Amino acid sequence: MSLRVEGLSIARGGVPVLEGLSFAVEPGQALILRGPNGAGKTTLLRVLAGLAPPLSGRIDATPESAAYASHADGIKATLSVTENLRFWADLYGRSFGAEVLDDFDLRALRDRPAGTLSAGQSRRLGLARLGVIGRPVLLLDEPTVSLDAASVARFAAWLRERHLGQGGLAVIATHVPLGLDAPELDLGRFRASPRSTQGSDAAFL
Amino acid sequence: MTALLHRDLRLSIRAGGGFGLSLAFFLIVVVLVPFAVGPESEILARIGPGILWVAALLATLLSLDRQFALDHEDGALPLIATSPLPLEAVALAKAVAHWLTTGLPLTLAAAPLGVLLNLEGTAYGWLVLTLALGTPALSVIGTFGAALTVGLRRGGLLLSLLVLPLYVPTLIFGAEAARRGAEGMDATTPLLMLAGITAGSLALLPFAAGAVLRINLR
Amino acid sequence: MSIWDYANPKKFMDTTTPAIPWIFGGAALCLVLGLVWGFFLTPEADKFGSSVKIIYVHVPSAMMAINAWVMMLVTSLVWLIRRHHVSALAAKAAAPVGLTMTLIALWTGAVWGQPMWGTWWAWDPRLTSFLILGLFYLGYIALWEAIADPDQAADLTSVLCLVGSVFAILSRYAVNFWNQGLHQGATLSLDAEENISDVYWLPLLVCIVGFILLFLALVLMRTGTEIRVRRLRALERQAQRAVA
Amino acid sequence: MIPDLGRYATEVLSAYGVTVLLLAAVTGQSWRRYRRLKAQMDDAERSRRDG
Repeated sequence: MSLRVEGLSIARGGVPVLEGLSFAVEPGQALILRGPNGAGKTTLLRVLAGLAPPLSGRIDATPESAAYASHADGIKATLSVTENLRFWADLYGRSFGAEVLDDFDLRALRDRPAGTLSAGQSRRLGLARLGVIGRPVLLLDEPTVSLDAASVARFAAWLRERHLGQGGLAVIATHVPLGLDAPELDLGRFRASPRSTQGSDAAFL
Repeated sequence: MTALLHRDLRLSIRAGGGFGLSLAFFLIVVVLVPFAVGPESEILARIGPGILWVAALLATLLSLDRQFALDHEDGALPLIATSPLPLEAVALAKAVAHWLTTGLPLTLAAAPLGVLLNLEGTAYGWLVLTLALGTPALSVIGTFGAALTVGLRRGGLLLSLLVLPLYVPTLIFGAEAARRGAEGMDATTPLLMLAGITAGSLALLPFAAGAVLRINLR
Repeated sequence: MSIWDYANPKKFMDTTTPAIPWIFGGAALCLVLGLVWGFFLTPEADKFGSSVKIIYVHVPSAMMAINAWVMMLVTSLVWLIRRHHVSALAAKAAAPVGLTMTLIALWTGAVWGQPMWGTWWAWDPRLTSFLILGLFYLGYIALWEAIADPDQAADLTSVLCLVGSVFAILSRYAVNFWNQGLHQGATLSLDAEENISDVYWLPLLVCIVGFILLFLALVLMRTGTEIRVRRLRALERQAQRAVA
Repeated sequence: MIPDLGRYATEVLSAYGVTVLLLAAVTGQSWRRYRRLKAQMDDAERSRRDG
């Protein structure tokens, strides 16, 4: 179980954003994506998750191994915290263990309708989904948005012990230091050239 | 797939609007029609099956745009798309959930509402039979339309425009079978065609809807 | 040289641009000849009187309304399978022309029906089918307009065209069946080409050729316009990226 | 000049009239847009070559 990317080029809205991207993430490892807004962090994560096809290049990963977490958590306001998590467990064919509630400090909130949670609390609920579905490859897009310092530390601890420690791996786009011993990848170096001949615009140039 | 179906059903029950809105609309149309066309019971009995079919179709149309819109707004759709469930199955689950919350209640409500339109004895059975056969097709076709317009501003109006011509064959065969049955004529052909459309739509359109969802999520 | 070479936008433009005026010329020639011939120089028919002259505009426009949709279906398939941009843009370009043809067919059909049926609109199977076809064109055009990203729009409209074609055929069958049940076979059919004499047939043929050429010229011209829209957009975005 | 159309004059004339009108409209619209885009394109190509 590892994630390898070779010569990857990706586009956003038909325009190439990244070219010639190669990296590898081994089990137990995390990779932090860096770059200014618009560098292509979200687009890269979406391509790795299989939502969008790459322009060229190869992504080697075990199929059905990745979980994607975007800015939005997909939480249903009228369902309780437990019901929300149980849905994801069922969808992934996993049993729902209550220990996830402790990992993300949700035990006291478990019967509350998700619509009554604060922004930070519902973010914790969104992240708890990752604990429920048990995928070895996590693709996280700004996971710490609207979390306070204690929650960030708690999430980092979960990531380190429960995920990476168990042989999982992660690719994380974040501006907040998570205290992980992880290499960083600056996407600025792979910015696509304006003269790029890839992408759907190129046919008309 | 049952997980998604289960969740959607629970959501529409919690929201309350799911069942209520379509049924209320159905009721309103059926109550208003006699005021508009006059109280003669022969006329009402003759146009009754058609009126109920049109009302059921419009009531179905009314609730289509929320099928994927809610999951799109709160970001659940890309998360569901990256789950082990293929998007084709997602589309089918959504269609089934939609039918259970609109098509099925409409079918059940059609017989009691038929009383208001002075339907004759045999007509009730034909009406319920054709609606039960036809409304699944309306839900699946509508799901395809909803998948096409997911994430578009003013998608609701466009959705109606796209789905309307697709509904024509179902409406024609459904209402025709109900009418012929009610008048004691042979209704085998339209009934078979209706069943064929429903079976074909159920078998093929989830694939089209899945493909379209994949394109929209890019 | 393979036909797919023309799928390159530049090659397509270089080839078609010089041809457009000639096709337009041919179309104008045939249309003027055919319509003048049909309008002034054909005799009245026994049963229909002078209303028979309507076939010179009705039959070609009805044919082109259907052919335009078939062309869109083919180009949509080519786009979905081979990803040639010109193909998708040609489908987009053809839709408004097809809608115009449908409107002409509807109007001339209704006007033809007026003296025959004594009413401006009858739910004649053919007329109804064209009404539904018009709805399909409207939806297709509206979907193109609603989506900002051209590739996404091309994909979605292509799938709609595919699904729509199946349902259009179903509707045609359904409408035939449905109307037959109302009044048994009493409807007058417009295309009785088999038993039409040469006096009517020759000018009609010229009109059909004229409509085909006009459609071809319009689609080529509109495809060229769409290619330029895409090229302008691509150049603009390239300039933006160079600055950023 | 115009042949005697008998009692169907309105129908025949309106059919031809609407046909010519609609064909002219779609042709005119296509042509105007074609010209506009060609001018824009030529402008863009010129500034690209110069700039």
